[in-house]
Amino acid sequence: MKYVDEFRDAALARGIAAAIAREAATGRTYHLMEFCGGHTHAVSRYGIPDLLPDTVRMIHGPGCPVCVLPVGRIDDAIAIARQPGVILCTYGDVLRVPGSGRVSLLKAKAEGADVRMVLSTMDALRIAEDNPDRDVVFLAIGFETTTPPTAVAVHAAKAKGLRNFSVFCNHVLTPAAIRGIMDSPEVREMGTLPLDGIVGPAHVSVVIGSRPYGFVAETYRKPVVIAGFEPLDVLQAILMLIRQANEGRAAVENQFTRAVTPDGNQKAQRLVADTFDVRPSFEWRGLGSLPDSGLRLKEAFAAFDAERRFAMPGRAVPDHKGCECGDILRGVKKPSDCRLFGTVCTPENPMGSCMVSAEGGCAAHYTYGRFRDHR
Amino acid sequence: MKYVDEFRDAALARGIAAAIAREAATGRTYHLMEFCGGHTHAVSRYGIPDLLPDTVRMIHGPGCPVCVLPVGRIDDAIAIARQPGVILCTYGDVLRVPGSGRVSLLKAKAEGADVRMVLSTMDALRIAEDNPDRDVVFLAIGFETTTPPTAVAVHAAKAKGLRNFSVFCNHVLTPAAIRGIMDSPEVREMGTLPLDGIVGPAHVSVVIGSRPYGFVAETYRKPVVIAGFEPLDVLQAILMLIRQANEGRAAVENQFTRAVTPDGNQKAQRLVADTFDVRPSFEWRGLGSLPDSGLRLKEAFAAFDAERRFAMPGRAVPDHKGCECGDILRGVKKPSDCRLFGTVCTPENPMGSCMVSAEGGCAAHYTYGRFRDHR
Amino acid sequence: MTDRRLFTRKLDLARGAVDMSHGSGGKAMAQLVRELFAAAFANPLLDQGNDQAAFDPPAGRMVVTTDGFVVSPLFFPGGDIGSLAVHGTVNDVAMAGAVPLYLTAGFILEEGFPLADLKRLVDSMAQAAREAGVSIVTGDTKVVERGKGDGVFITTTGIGVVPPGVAPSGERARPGDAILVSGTMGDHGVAIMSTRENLSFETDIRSDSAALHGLVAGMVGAVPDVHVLRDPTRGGLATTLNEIAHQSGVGMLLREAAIPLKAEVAAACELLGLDPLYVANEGKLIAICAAEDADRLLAAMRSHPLGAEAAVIGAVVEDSHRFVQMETRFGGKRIVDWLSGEQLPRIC
Amino acid sequence: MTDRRLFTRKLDLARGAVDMSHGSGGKAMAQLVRELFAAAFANPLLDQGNDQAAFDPPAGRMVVTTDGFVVSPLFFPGGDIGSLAVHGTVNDVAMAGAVPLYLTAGFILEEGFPLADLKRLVDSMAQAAREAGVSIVTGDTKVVERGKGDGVFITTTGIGVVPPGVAPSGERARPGDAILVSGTMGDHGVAIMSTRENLSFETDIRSDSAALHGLVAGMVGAVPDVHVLRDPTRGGLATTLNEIAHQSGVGMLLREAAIPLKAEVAAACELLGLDPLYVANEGKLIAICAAEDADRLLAAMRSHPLGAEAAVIGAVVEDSHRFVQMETRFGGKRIVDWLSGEQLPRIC
Amino acid sequence: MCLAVPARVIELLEDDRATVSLGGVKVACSLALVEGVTVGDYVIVHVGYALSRLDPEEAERTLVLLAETGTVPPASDAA
Amino acid sequence: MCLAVPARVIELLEDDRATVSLGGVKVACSLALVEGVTVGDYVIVHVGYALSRLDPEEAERTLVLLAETGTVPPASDAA
Ligand code: SF4
Ligand code: SF4
Ligand SMILES: [Mg+2]
Ligand SMILES: [Mg+2]
Ligand SMILES: [Mg+2]
Ligand SMILES: [Mg+2]
Ligand SMILES: [Mg+2]
Ligand SMILES: [Mg+2]
Ligand SMILES: [Mg+2]
Ligand SMILES: [Mg+2]
Ligand SMILES: [Mg+2]
Ligand SMILES: [Mg+2]
Repeated sequence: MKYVDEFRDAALARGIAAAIAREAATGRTYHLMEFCGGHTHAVSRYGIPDLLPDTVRMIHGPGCPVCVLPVGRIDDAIAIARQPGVILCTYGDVLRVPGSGRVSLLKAKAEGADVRMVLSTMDALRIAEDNPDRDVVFLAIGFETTTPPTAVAVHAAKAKGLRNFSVFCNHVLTPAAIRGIMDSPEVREMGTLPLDGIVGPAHVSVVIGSRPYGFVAETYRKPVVIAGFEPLDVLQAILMLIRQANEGRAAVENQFTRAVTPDGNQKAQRLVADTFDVRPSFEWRGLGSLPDSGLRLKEAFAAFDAERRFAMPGRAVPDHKGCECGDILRGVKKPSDCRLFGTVCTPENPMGSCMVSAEGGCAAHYTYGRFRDHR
Repeated sequence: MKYVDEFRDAALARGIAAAIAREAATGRTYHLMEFCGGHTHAVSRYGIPDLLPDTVRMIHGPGCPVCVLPVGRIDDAIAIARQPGVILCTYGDVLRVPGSGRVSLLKAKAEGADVRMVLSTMDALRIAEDNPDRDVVFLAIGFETTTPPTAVAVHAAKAKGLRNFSVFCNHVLTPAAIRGIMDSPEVREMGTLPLDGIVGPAHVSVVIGSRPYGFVAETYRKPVVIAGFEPLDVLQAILMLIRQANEGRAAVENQFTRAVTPDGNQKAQRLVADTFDVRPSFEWRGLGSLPDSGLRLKEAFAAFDAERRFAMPGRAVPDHKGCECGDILRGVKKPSDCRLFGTVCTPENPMGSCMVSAEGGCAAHYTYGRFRDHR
Repeated sequence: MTDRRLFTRKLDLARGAVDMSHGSGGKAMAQLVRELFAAAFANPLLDQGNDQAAFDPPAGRMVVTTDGFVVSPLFFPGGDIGSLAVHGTVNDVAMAGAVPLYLTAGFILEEGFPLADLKRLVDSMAQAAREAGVSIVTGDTKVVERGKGDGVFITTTGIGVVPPGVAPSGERARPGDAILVSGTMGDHGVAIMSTRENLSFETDIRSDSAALHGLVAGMVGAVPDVHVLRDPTRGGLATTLNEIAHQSGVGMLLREAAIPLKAEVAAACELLGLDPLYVANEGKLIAICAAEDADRLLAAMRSHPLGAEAAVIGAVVEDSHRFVQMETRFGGKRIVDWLSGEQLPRIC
Repeated sequence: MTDRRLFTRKLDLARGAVDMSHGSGGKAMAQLVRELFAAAFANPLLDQGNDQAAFDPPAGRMVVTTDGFVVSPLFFPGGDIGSLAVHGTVNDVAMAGAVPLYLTAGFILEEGFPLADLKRLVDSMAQAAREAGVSIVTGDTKVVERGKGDGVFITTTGIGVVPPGVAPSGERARPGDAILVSGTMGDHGVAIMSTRENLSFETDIRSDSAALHGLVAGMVGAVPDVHVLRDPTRGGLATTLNEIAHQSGVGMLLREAAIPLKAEVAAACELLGLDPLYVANEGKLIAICAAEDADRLLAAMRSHPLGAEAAVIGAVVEDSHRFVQMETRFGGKRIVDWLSGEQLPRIC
Repeated sequence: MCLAVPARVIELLEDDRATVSLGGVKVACSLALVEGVTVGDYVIVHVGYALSRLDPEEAERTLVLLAETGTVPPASDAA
Repeated sequence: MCLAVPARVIELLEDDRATVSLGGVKVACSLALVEGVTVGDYVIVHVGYALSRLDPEEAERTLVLLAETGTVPPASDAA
């Protein structure tokens, strides 16, 4: 696979790892947050921690849209799916997330709701066209990467005059989440939580460009390196962050130049701006309510807005009291610090947001890395 | 089973059989037609021919409503059943009757049509009530016995204001069929076909009474004995017919006095008269078109008439050229005289009306009596 | 070929479709098996045409048999699909005169099926196996999407050993042989029908579902040379006797009056217009033996609780047409033919 | 009990419902089998926890195994449900080191299924059996109403004999043992996925569906004391290794670079976000043997066409946590855990 | 098709319906086509409807007649 | 969730769609979000949509950089 295999080369990895070890040998420690679930996945699946010196510690950030989807929104989706005549379509990742009472969309399906996995918004549209007497609802979730395809579908539905298609919109915004973390007391008051740099989003940045992260460097004085999702990309970004830290710089750098430009995909950005409004605030599981962090359909697309078309509970549902996700997401704690980790809370029975999807910090550690807790 | 077992008593059967043998020992032969499929069934299933002298020969008449339903009407029913949203309900006997191209309602069901067996018109009504968004069509077939329950259902549907219920009416009239046989040249010209008496309908007569058969005795000078469907009933009726024949009488006698009166069930008759009109003519499979022999819903019930609500082919479909049913029904030939019997034509693959249901003459002979052809 | 006589026209393998009759145990199924499966799989063991294949393993004579269970409803008076899946297969082993040893069980579960119901029928299955003295030694579970199954389907396979000198088989019926049944006919089918929504009637009839190998052990102890053993399940007594007549190339003559029948079963059949001889049994067997062995076999059967109502119901006769005939209770004669089409849906 | 470690919470037998994960070959299924079926059926043979039960019959050592096949679509590149139903069960027999002798087959057909398709898959089944040298010696057919099935389900049972001195079993993996696979991983699952309407992608990948007993015969000839043989079907290599690790009470350490993988399979998995170690195989096996036997076993495997790409992929290690770990191609280490939930629907 | 059975009314139900019994088997049936049926009556039941009452006296009379006909010693045969 | 792969455009289809290939596996994807893509281009494909072109020169540059960084002989280790 061109542009994939090259970035997984073990020999190069050893070389970069050696460079990191060399350059990180400064007597200090480096706490680096990979914002994205994609990075978390790469770090865990390729065993990157084994290539890093002990002084470099990776913090698994909140960049997994499935994880941060509040339980109450899952409940809402299930309530929609259970309404007679509805076909609820969504991406596979969402199906297993348990809502209240451990009921997931998959369980609702087993109980008779018509819930279908799609790989693309185009599939959902096709299902709507093929089932004119059914109400097809697309449960839209994801960051800026996944939002433009939803926008395309809404415009296509309008163009086709589809009356049985709507979108339950749960798209969220990356910079707002980063700001939320930066504004948390633990990060702001440097003593409590050292955060020495951020591995910035890969595919989100393909769409929005590198510019939107400027505030992290400018306002919060933290280095950011936008990195691809291949393991060599991550390793190189780590090295770049260590160099910035060593040099006392705080800039937005771009490791993923093969796909990310400063301005991103402006066609996609325009389409998103034409389709969605920013919500005044939106709840992120594990992080709480964040201002200007979520999208909803514009008034012009009200006919396609499932939130306006369907009654749903709309209740907020708290996570398990013992869940430490909030602290884990900010790097204050590690998954293994949570008393529930691996016993009460596992990927089969997630108690908190970080265990919900394979890209969540707790789940990735459980699935790929928990052996390290025992050696 | 009271009023059942008594009428199947083997010792009494031997006694009546002996009486028949005695009284039929006149040197002549007796050709007796049992009109009803119910009698045909009893004759075959209990092995009555073995109890009769060779001089008494039973002719299996056309009294099986399933058998006489024209192939074209089955095609129509299948066409209705295949229309989207339709649930077609009917009695189990009809499901296996092949229409054109050997497609039966059962096959249509296997291919995806929603065809349901019911035991009563009440079940069909309930299905209509339970499926308000579906079109429930009751394929109504049967003689005067089965017609009143259809009438009850139509009135109930009207009273309940059901808009998704209709009846595809194929009810036919017994006396018209008897008249059709009597008017056929073979019977009229006494030389061709001897017909010495008729075992008259059991349950049809429960409804219409014994009076409607008067014309057989008066106009056609044939003895009629209305008989129950138990084997002793049939045996006794045979004896009564032989006695009439021996005495040169032609009267309508009633063996089934425990259930049949001269006037029948007048409540049922009134209900039928209020619900249906007599069609000018109707096609009987095996007998051809017979005047005043079928019913259709009155104008007042047009909303419940599937013939007015659904498009259907309405084509007449001839039977296999080699089929001898017409002659068999009039007693001119026996099933085993047909070249197709038991080879090309079997209950699994009926070619003509008499092989269609277990109560048809050819089917009954095949299923219960064909061993006699080989001894 | 005798098939030309049995099946009027060849199965339309190009344009035909499966319909319910192909699974009803009647002629259509026999044809499907003959023209499709048997033709494709042809081998000496399968060609014997029994419900089980008897084979000589590395050492000792064993039998293996398999049956799928798709009964609806899953729970019925006198049993459930779990106990039925044990009894049905134990009985097919026993019908070789064998002692059943092991069962395997394959489950196909429909998404959304309640675990509580599953547990209930699995417990029932376990109990039936315990009572029958057989072990369920391996199994498999599949789940299909909602709407692609019907709650639970179970396929069981049974393995057993045949005592030396015992070799009942469907082709061993000989003119002069006596035909016996172990008890009343049609109980299972009527019990199932009584629970079906669109037929519902009230009766005390319970399924006769039971494991018959204990009864068989006594029978082959008394008459090792029993010629045929078979359980009249789908298609009932009538169809099973026709299968045997066809396999052995003989006719049969039954006496209706001798066939054990519960009054309520007769009444239920009367009500539905069914013939009890075509109604399924799940705890009864047919035995055919030399006339001189009949009394001994009958006595052995009657001495076992599951054979208390056993009876000699007729005899094998020479008949090139392989007709199963019956002297009716009424005094006449009739054919008792193969089931044609389906009598009623899904009873095992 | 080790179950407490494997399963976080007990199966909710009162209020829970079957879902797709119960049939996916992963942990949920292991739990269902453990807590429901195994608990109810408990007997020494079932308790061994292998895919097949090895038992001592009247004479000689034999194995019997059963598997249901519900794959969708019924026809896929490289095979169909018919050939799969033969290969799958032959392989479960072979995984006991056994020579498969007989198969039984139970069909559950959906009303309306085209006979032509049925013939096609039955022919394919017959051919697969012929090629494998096994006979399908008995069978059963049921038909369910339209909408109560999914075309065709097949349950096959296999019986085989084990050569003396051969006794592979899932609990025999010992620290120090070598872990081998017979070829590339994930071909079957990817071939199935490529045909699914909502995933459809184009690839030349064909299912690896094949009967492995010939390969196994060579292997046990070379190394009679092979400790474990198992075919990584549903749940793939990862889940199967975890099963074995759990059964044997050991850990494992794999080398990702040593695991054979077709480039196209890797690409398809990349595209779908799947891990090929969890993708099903139907013509591959895992073998575990003493380190000193590994070369001989590998040579025996490579000398057979179905083992041409065989490789040693890792070693058994002592580990009270029973972790299956892997040194990634990239140089780090990770756990290769049980499949959690379902990876993708109905692949066997 | 004209199959009908004589069954005993054992309970009157609402909606002009009744439970009837045939040889111990109980089913519901409609009384919409008959009048004045009471518990203990025998009715002829067809496709779920009572078509008429069965007249026990006439049944008795028929049986007597059958018995007389059937048991008249057939002089020639009985010898 | 943000899974995306670099794939080569091998055919342009109607409706602003294309067939792309990843390691020999071909899928259809939408070009609605990109402009001027032609056969031979590499695109980043996410949930069935091309999100952008991949810049081969930048990829090359990154690889060179990686190689340089990774192969600078680490004096202390190489000894
Ligand atoms: S292990 Fe579970 S409960 Fe604990 S922090 Fe992680 S997600 Fe929350
Ligand atoms: S055997 Fe068939 S073709 Fe011949 S007369 Fe009878 S129904 Fe007609
Ligand atoms: Mg069997
Ligand atoms: Mg059986
Ligand atoms: Mg059997
Ligand atoms: Mg299995
Ligand atoms: Mg269902
Ligand atoms: Mg198996
Ligand atoms: Mg298997
Ligand atoms: Mg296996
Ligand atoms: Mg069977
Ligand atoms: Mg289906």
